Amino acid sequence: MLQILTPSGDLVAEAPLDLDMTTRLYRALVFARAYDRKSTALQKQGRLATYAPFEGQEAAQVGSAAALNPDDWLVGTYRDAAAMWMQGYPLDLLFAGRTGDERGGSPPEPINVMPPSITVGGHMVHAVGLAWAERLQGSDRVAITYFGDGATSEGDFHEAMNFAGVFDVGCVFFCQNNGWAISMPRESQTASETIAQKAIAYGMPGIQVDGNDLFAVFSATRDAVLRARLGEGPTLIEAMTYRLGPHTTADDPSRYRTEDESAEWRRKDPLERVRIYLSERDRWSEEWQAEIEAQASAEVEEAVAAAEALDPPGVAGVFDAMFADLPPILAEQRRMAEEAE
Amino acid sequence: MLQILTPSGDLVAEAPLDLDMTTRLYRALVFARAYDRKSTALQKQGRLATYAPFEGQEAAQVGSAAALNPDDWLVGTYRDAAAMWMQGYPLDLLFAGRTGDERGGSPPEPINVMPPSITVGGHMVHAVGLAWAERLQGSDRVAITYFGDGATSEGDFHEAMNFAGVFDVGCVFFCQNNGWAISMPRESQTASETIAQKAIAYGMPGIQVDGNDLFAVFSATRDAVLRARLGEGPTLIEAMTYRLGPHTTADDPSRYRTEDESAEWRRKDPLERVRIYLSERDRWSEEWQAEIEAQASAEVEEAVAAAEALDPPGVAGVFDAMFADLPPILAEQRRMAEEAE
Amino acid sequence: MSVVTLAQALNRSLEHALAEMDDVVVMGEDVGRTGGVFRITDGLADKFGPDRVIDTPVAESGIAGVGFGMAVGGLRPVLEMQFMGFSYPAFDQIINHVARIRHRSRHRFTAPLVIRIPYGGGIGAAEHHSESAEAIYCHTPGLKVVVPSRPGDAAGLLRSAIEDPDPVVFLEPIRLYRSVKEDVPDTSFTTPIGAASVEREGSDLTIIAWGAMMKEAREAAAALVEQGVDTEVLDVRSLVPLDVESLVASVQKTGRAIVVHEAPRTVGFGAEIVAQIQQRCLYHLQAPVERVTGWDTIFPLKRSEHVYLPSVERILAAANTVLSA
Amino acid sequence: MSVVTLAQALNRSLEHALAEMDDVVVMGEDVGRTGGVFRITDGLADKFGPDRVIDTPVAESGIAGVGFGMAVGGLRPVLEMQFMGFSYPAFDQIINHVARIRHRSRHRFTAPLVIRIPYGGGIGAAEHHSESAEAIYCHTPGLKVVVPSRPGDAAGLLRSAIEDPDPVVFLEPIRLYRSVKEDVPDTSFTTPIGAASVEREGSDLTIIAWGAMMKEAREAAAALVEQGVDTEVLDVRSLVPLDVESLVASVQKTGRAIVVHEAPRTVGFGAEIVAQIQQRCLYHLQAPVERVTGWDTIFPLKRSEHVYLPSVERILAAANTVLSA
Ligand SMILES: Cc1ncc(C[n+]2csc(CCOP(=O)(O)OP(=O)(O)O)c2C)c(N)n1
Ligand SMILES: Cc1ncc(C[n+]2csc(CCOP(=O)(O)OP(=O)(O)O)c2C)c(N)n1
Ligand SMILES: [Mg+2]
Ligand SMILES: [Mg+2]
Repeated sequence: MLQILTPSGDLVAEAPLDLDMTTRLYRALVFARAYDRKSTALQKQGRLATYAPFEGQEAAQVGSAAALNPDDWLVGTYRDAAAMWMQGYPLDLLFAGRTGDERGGSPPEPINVMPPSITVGGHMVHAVGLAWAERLQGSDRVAITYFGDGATSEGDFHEAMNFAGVFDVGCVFFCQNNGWAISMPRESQTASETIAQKAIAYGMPGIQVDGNDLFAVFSATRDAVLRARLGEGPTLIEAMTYRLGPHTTADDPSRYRTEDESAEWRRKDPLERVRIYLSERDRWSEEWQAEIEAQASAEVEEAVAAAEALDPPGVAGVFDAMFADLPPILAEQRRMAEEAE
Repeated sequence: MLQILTPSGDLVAEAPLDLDMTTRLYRALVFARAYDRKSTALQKQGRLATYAPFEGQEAAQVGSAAALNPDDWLVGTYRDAAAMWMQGYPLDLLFAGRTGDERGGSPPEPINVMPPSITVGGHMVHAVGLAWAERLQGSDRVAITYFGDGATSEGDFHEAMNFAGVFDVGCVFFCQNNGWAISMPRESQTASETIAQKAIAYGMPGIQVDGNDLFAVFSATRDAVLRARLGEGPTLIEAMTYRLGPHTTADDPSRYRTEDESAEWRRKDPLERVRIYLSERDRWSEEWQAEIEAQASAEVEEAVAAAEALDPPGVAGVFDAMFADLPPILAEQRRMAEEAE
Repeated sequence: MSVVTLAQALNRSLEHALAEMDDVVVMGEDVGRTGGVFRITDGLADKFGPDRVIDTPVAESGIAGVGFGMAVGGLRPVLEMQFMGFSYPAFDQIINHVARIRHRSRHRFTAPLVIRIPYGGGIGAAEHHSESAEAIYCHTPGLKVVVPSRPGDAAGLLRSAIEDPDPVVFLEPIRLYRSVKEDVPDTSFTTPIGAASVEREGSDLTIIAWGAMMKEAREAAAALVEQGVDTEVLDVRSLVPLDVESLVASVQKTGRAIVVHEAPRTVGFGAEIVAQIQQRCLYHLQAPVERVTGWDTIFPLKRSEHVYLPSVERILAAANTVLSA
Repeated sequence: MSVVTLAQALNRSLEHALAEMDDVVVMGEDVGRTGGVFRITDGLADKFGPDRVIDTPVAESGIAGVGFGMAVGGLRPVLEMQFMGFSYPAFDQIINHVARIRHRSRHRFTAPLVIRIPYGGGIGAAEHHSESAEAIYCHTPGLKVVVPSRPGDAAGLLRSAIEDPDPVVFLEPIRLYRSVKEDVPDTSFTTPIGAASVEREGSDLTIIAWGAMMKEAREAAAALVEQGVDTEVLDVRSLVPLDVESLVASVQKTGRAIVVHEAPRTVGFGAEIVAQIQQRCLYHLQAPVERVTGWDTIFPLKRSEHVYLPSVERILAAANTVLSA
């Protein structure tokens, strides 16, 4: 397992990022956590639909997305808001989606981030197609796709990996192995010793990294992205991490796992080790922490307000994006819906 | 790659079968070839629907099926008639299926052979369920499933292997890698170096064997079946073989492969090496060969005649096995069909 | 007897089946440790152990296909798909194998399994969590498709489905899981598959529905009765086999009908019901049968659900159309 | 103009699209080296190379899902499923992603792709090779579904499907690939999606069909005309969007209709057509619309196909029923 920065903030290999960049990404980690906690709080107030928290997985998402070009494709899941946001997906749209508004699925051009996949497993093939389409059109844009340990059991994971291997597609498969798929522990999900080793079945490299280590995640992803961009093919990355919270706000993890387990992973917090690292290099202070937390909080509040200020989507929201042009039967149904309003 | 008997009939390891058994299996190989050639001939005469010949793959099928108990489950494909027949599937029913009669799918009890799978990939999960059901019911029956190199690309292959690995199911996955999936060569089917190595993705052993070597196939399958029967879990076997004929009688292999390639594989004929082996041990003669060929031919003819003598299935054939009891709407439709006859 | 919700009725019915039938196993994602995302299998793993109540990897095709193998191998698996929108990866197994093995093997091999699928909207859920694709299963020869709308029917139909020698797709209206209660026997019992239930007799108009839409159907009927329209309410319960006789008897009596469903309109199961009625009762019809359905659109997210879902008002408007024709 | 079969017309239409539209790629199992199992893509790989005509692993979900990604990424993939019975593993990708991305992203991302699916029976094939599951695709909001029955329509509709900004399921009646011929322009052209074609005008009876069943429909109509029944024949061509106007106009004129399809009856697309007609023309109907369809059974193997498939005789019997009502 690749590790560069230990839980206690010690470097065990060369840092892949300079201090400025590390500072920026630390800020992003803090930001991500603020977003995540706020979302859970809003859900409790009934202002968001069911929410899938990613606390504990911030470094996996921020570190990997940091390795992308701004116009690379990102195809993630319901739990990947931090990565999506890193790649430019507007915060207010992330919230809008969670209020139950389809407009949340529509990032502005030229942001190449797909709306989050709600089905488990089905979206990885999309990333393969996107990366391939770029190559066929002469571009060197790559695609990264995020998925969980559970998703590797779906047939579509296999088909995505196999296509990518056969056609040497510039796609990075980024698995956040957070130990659980709802109530199913990783050991019961597959008898494979690691998820990384599944790569061998598709003739592509696979690597396991400490997913709570910003540097290891960044480093492995940067290498994989480079391979992809140079036309050398896909890579599977398994980031070992942990979902500290429930599967979603509707889940009760005490039904299937112990407090001890979570407590142990708390000690491997992905933010804390970067904080120590920066602090030891005089790039961190309590005031600064308070400042960036306040900024994060303000930005998040603003985004929530923007999402909540959206007009009700109404009849248009149901009908007007079904096709480029509404066919007659749908137009007729639209009129009926208008009448029923 | 496990090999015991070379193409020139030399033993390179200890023979796993005694001479009597080898003689019996040689006979089965001859029989299988007779069946296969007869089927192609009958198809040309319009007496059978499209046929998928297995010439070249006889040892893979006969050698593996020989390692089963008579009541073990066998779940194969359209190209696995020899294995099915070995496991007790009546010849006339194999033919009946190919004349386009559903009664061909109904082997008598207690034969535990499923009708051949026509969809590629979908049947391997069935074998997993069968083996598992046996274990849950306290039996030590195992299941073997046959599939091609092409089938390994389907999502269901992955799900079958993964379930088997997780639940340690007593299932043997027997891949006949015959080099081609219709017009798709093995190298383009997956970037995995071997198919056997895919086993590592599921935490199960994988082994590559010379699929044209009766002894190697038997030996590897016997070991895998034993593991399965002892509750030690599944195994993936990749039998390297070759389809000497077309994909089906409707296919024209000259569109996608060279004569040279087939000619090379002709030299690795699975029957010839056993013939030499037996001959060198005084267990083979031209007369005997003629005799068993004649017997095979007679039995095959008889089976064809039996299949062709079946009454037309008529309206009953369409309706009467839809459910245990015909629901009213179907009963009504049945009457309408009777009237239209 | 005790008063239970539809969810509790299902849980008890599963418990009875596991206790009384050795060959029953329950299998699906999260059905064990955590009792299923809707807690329908709550407590069963503790009582019957991991060989009878099986938590699987996230792989719906595998669940259906492995469950199929188990059924052929002598068990009676009760499979859970977590939501209808996640049952599509299993579609190939269901249509190509589960529904066909009896026919393919002329009764030699059979698949006596149940596929439980929570379905329907009105719960403000994420995409894929709210759909009603019953028509797809109904159009698949070889399957039975049942939908309870009351706790008693839920328990009884589930037991019938489990005992059925053929595969049954068992649809569970999510919105009703905890919102309807009734007195249900404490021991196991069956409710026959293939019989509709006339919930209220009436002579002016027939409202035909199933699943979660029974709530709107009942409310609309109550409002109509109040307006002096003697409304008959029919809970189809079994889509396949369909109880055509009850449908026909009702419409021949009333001469006017409305069919209500959540699924999109085009080739929804309402189309079949209309086709059956027009075939068998054309000369009794005083007005075209009205379909009050979801639109031919993607099931929307929370903020737009009300635009999509058939409402009591839409049913009443349709009643008005039908009655004034 | 030249006289070509339906298969040749499709091949030429694909060739024109590949030559004239840079963003078109053709992808599927065996579509390259060997030109597809039906030779519909014959010669294209040689002309356009492996980046435009792509042979894939045996993985339908992958084909649909990767093709979907390509479409979102700026291409116009034309995907081939080898037979309809093998399209089910792709069903999740088609229903959950292909059909939904425009809605999910409010037009930001779209999937302008075509899924070509050879379908239908009458060819004495193995299981899964003969079915007609058009209703399933028609019930999926967000898809268009078209079915040509003539070479000219095949070429023109395929080009329209390729140019369409939304996903189109393009059904190809296997039985007609080589059995119908007609004069077709040598250059590319489009046939609008969403318009039925009135093949023969008549005033006594409307026969409605699509795909391979047009053959039986035409033959039955010819026999009826001979018997003095002035029969109108309507080739639906586009199931979604459906040309309701043409259907209604015809039935309002004739007052009698038969709809013919190969698919099983229950919730087949015929049910939708009946539902549309009874809704809009109830008072014009002189008799119930008859459905002449496949039975609610598995599509049989060769020896029993004739029991299952709607025949000219069955259509004539239905005509008799409708006319004598
Ligand atoms: C096709 C499909 N099946 C089932 C579900 C229900 N479901 C939602 S999340 C989840 C577990 C996924 O686990 P994993 O892939 O490890 O991701 P994580 O939630 O841990 O991030 C399941 C089963 C789904 N969304 N889609
Ligand atoms: C799900 C599915 N997709 C496609 C097909 C069409 N098809 C029949 S055989 C075949 C190739 C299979 O190759 P392989 O698995 O190597 O087996 P082989 O034919 O070589 O024995 C294909 C694509 C099918 N039968 N089922
Ligand atoms: Mg996980
Ligand atoms: Mg092969």
